[in-house]
Amino acid sequence: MKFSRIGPASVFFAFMAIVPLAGSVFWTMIATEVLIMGLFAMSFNLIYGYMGQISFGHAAFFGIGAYATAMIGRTFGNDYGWFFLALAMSVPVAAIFAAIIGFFVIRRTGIYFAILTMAFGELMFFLVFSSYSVTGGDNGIQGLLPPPLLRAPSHYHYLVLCVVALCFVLLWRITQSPFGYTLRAIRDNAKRVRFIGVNVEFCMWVNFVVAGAFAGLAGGLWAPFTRSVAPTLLNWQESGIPVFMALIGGAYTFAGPLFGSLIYTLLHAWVTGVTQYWSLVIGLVMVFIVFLAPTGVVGSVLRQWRTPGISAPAEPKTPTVASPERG
Amino acid sequence: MPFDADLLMTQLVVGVARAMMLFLLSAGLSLIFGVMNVLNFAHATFLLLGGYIIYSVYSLIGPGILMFLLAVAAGCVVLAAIGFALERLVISRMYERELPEQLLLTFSFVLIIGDLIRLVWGVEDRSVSFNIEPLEIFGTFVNPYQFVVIGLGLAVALGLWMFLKFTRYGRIVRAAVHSREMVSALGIRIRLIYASVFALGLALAALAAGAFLPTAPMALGVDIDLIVQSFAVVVIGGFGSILGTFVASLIVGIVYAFSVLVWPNGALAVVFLIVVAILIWRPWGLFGSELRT
Amino acid sequence: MLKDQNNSFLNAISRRDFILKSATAGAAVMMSRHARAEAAEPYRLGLLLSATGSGANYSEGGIKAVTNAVAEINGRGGLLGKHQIELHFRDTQSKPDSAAREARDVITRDNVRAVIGTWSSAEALAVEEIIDEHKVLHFAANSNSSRLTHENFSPWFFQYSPDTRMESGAIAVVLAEMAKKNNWKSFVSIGQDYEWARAQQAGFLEAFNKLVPDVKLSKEFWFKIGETSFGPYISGIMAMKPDFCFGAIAGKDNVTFIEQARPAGLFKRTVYPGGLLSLSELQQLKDALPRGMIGVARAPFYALLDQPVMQKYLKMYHAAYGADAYPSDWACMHYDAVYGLEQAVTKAGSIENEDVRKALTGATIDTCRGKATFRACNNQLGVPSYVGTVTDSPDYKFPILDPKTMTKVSAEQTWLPSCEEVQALQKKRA
Amino acid sequence: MGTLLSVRDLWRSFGGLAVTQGVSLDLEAGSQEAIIGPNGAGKSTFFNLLTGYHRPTSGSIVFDGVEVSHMPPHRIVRRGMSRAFQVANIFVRMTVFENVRCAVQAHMGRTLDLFGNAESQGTERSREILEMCSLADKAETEASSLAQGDRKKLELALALASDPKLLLLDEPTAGMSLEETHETMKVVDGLNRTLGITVLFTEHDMSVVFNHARRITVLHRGKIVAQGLPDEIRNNEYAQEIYFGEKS
Repeated sequence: MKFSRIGPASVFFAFMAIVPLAGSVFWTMIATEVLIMGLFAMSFNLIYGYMGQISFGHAAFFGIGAYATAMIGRTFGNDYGWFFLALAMSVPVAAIFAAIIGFFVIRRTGIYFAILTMAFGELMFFLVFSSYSVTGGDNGIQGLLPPPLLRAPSHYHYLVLCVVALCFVLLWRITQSPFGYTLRAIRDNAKRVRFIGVNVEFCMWVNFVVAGAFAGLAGGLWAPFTRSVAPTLLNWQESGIPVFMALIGGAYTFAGPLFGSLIYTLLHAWVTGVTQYWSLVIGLVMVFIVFLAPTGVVGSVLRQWRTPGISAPAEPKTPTVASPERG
Repeated sequence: MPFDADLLMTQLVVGVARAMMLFLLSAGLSLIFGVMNVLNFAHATFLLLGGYIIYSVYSLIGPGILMFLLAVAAGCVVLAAIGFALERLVISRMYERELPEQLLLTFSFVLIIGDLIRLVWGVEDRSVSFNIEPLEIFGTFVNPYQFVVIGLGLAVALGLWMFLKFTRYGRIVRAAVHSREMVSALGIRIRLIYASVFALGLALAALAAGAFLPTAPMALGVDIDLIVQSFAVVVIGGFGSILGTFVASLIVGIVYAFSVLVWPNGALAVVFLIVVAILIWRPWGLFGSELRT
Repeated sequence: MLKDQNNSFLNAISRRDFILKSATAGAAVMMSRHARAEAAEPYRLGLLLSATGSGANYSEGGIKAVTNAVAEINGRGGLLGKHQIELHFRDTQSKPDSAAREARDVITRDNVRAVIGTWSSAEALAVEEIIDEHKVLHFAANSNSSRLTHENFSPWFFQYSPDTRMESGAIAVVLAEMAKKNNWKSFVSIGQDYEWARAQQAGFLEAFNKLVPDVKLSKEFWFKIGETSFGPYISGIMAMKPDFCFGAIAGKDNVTFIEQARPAGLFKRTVYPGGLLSLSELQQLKDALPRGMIGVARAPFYALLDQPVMQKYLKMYHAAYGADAYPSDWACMHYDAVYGLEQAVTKAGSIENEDVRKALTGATIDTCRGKATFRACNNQLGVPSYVGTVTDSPDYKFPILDPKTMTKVSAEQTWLPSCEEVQALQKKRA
Repeated sequence: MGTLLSVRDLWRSFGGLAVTQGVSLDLEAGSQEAIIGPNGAGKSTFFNLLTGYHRPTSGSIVFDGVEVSHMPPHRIVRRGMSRAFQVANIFVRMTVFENVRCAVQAHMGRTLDLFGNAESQGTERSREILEMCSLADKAETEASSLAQGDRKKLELALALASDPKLLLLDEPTAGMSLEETHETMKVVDGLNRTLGITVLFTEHDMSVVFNHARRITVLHRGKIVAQGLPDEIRNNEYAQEIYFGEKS
């Protein structure tokens, strides 16, 4: 029973592990990107798929994590010790920001949550953007080379694979824990959760911080991967990407966002190589997804052959997510 | 910075002019959200589309101010038609869907329309210039076009207010902002109302584009910069409240104008600080109502 | 590829179907390679410019120029007469992160040997990290922050545009003269809050202060790229009552700023020298541009009509886009970049990256702007900056910077005087 | 047995409109009582005040010896006051078993256990509760596909998960068939008699009220107008007039 839930993901990670063996630097890098963005999308899905709120400022934590790693890396160089410390620091730094921002946003639900997270995201973007002396402003920070052994794309890929696989297991544990089920309950009916003796705001806050921390780690992996960071990593358009990945893969399945990342990244890489009208194509695909596969690709596939009751969170039947609790 | 009365006065005027520009852009966004509960990410992209259409019509029939006004009218009509069709064909299927899907749909409009504009008009910036000469008042120069914008903003605000207050349709729209069920219960054809409001919102975006064109070129990417500020205004004012949008525009415009004097590169951060503060204090905005779901 | 095929390709090319055309051209190259098995390996060239976002308008000239130049070279049989150039375009979306991503993509997927681009300096900085690692040549013909050739220098990077230090230094030379003559005391600056403008303003301050130390900067204004209403900034500037306002504004924002500053009376109160007035701005602003305004240009074709390369390119440009069409500064510099590549390959007798890099380092090449030499210590092409005043011209439907009074400030006058100083700035790359 | 709940002079107004006006009520531990009143009498508001969902404008609520009038709902629940809603408030995208297990784990204080296994905690207790509410055969059904009667049973099960001393039931049989009503009230009686849980419920169905409540309080326009044994209320003219009179 359990394998049927983790099965597709095991296949996914096994596949990711053999990609570099094919010897193509390009596909190795695409695979690395899939993993990092997949982690970003899964962290977003803690808030959306499990807690039922949509964050339109999640890229802020991705960006903050990337900047944390970049700034430590820039200051102390790329020894192995400093590199891993810089990478690890993306987690607490992003978590601290998530804790502060979360304190304010978890009091709101539905559209207000979405807009408040977006406003905070933009605020962080403008702060990073205008703090020229600290963050380098618009040009960002360059020269974020990983230490020599991790520089080869395949080596970095395996580092990312290990980190993301570990996060995958952690996230799986979290979503299967009493906490994870409490989140689902909050998503379905926050008011009721109060009356089974749960401090709903605190739970939501903890989840927001956890999600921010994972997003920060994804950003931390991203910075040395692209060798540079720029403020655009934080802005609202970037926040749309995990939303899209989660929806394309299926927000109500655990591994959905990961597959969403795979689909989105491949689609993006393919389209940008073929036409300069890539945003038209991506936009049309989005419309297509929204209308024809509202539970995402993975969700739609699962619905075909999975008996009800087994799927971790099931597909939505009623549009309850958007409505604020009191009303 | 030498703060004298002259400077405060001119800064107030430019702030109000900026505010009215924001209001023209945001009024439609606020109305659409208020009535249909749909957050239109693509609102500024529709402004861009309107601007390009106005430009094309004007280069056909121009030059001259009168012809420009005609072109603006044509732009409004075209956008209204697009809005009506879009609501009936696409948006109307989304009302029962979850919030993220709605957001994603309008977000995909940003991408699609942006690229369609590029396909039709190319990447060149388009601008219309009337060679306006500065006006000298009490020894300071002011841009006379600012008064045109301020006047237009006030007129639209007043017009919308009267429409909502005194016409039958307006009252129905206001009722729809308050409670959708009530309007359907009254047996009013809510679908027609929705499509009309969407059309009106897009026509307002085209009107904003008309006000915009003589001061700044239409260019790809402008929508991305504008929509964020427009969200700020709507959030501060409260969804669905024209008065709120108006007041919020004034706040944002004037605060921005004075921030520029004190902390030029952080002016937008200041605006978002206000947004965050308002959302924490009154998430439904200054003039929105608490009870709406 | 057949010659006449190329010509029709060149004639038919237009902005909108550029990608389709180049894709078919690529396919044609592939097919002809299959047909003639003995044909030499194509030279794969990446083009990283913006098709979307704020840089799209200004990338168009570059895209046109590179496509034209490639078609021309391929018409001659290709590099060294046998290596057809295969062009791979990627949209950088005017964002540094996307630029880095697309650079990596085009290098690892299409195995390009060189990339040309990008639009913004921040994008170029991100790309420079990637090309350095992959040992791919990078020709910058638009973005020109002096960081690219100094702090972040990579030996694989070549700068075809005057860098910000040179460009703003040139303006400083001209303005220092005016300041002395008019007894100016103070000025303000306004700039886009991004790498190029920051570097431009810093470069200007340094150079200007050296020349006239007692003229003081009283306030700096920075605004976010894409600003649409400059009212608050304009009145803020006027309130400072400066003798002049130095502008570090390029592209659409400069057009918007001038469009709004004029009716607000800024130009009646103070002068606004230093803005980048490339052909794009001149054509777009037309009547709205105050005559007599001082601006800087990087490759103004109308002032370079005596240069043989410019003559050749202009003829090609007219043939492709009509007699009324003129290449923008961006187009000319991108043309130089491709033409420079051909000269380097010819000199090296090889298309191998290491050979081409060595051949180009310190080389003197023919460009639209005359003969110019790459500075050996930072691969900066020694091209002048053109500072002039806006005037009407009987020959064109748009105003130009008056070639008769134009000051051509040479590279040597404005770049860091010695290579030791340059190398002191260049950090060691790991 | 002493007093479990003691409400003194409770007031609450919404925007100038006083919905609860000086209500005082004592509840003996182990009792089973009902609150009745016409629509808009303030029953739901009263429950909301007791459970901390609304804060009283003034007055005090002492539960089990502790003042709870300013506590948030979850802390009141943890002190042993639990409620079931009139309209079933269940977690629709989880199975019936997961619904109850989640509530049981909350009661066990496992909510912030991020890395434990939800499937191995509190399962015994969850099954027990499902048995109690005769939902055991539907344990693996997704809550969204339950029939109305089963939803209400699940609602009750959720309320029981926190091991309450006091159970507040807001119209526990609303929307149920006669048979289901009977079954449900049997469960409630059982909870009261065998487990000693104090029960306070509101109900529209007068036969349920008179058969299952040992004392009845009549609420009208936010005030208590009558209180007494079922027979006393049945014969109280005042209560008859305002309650039965208005209802028909």
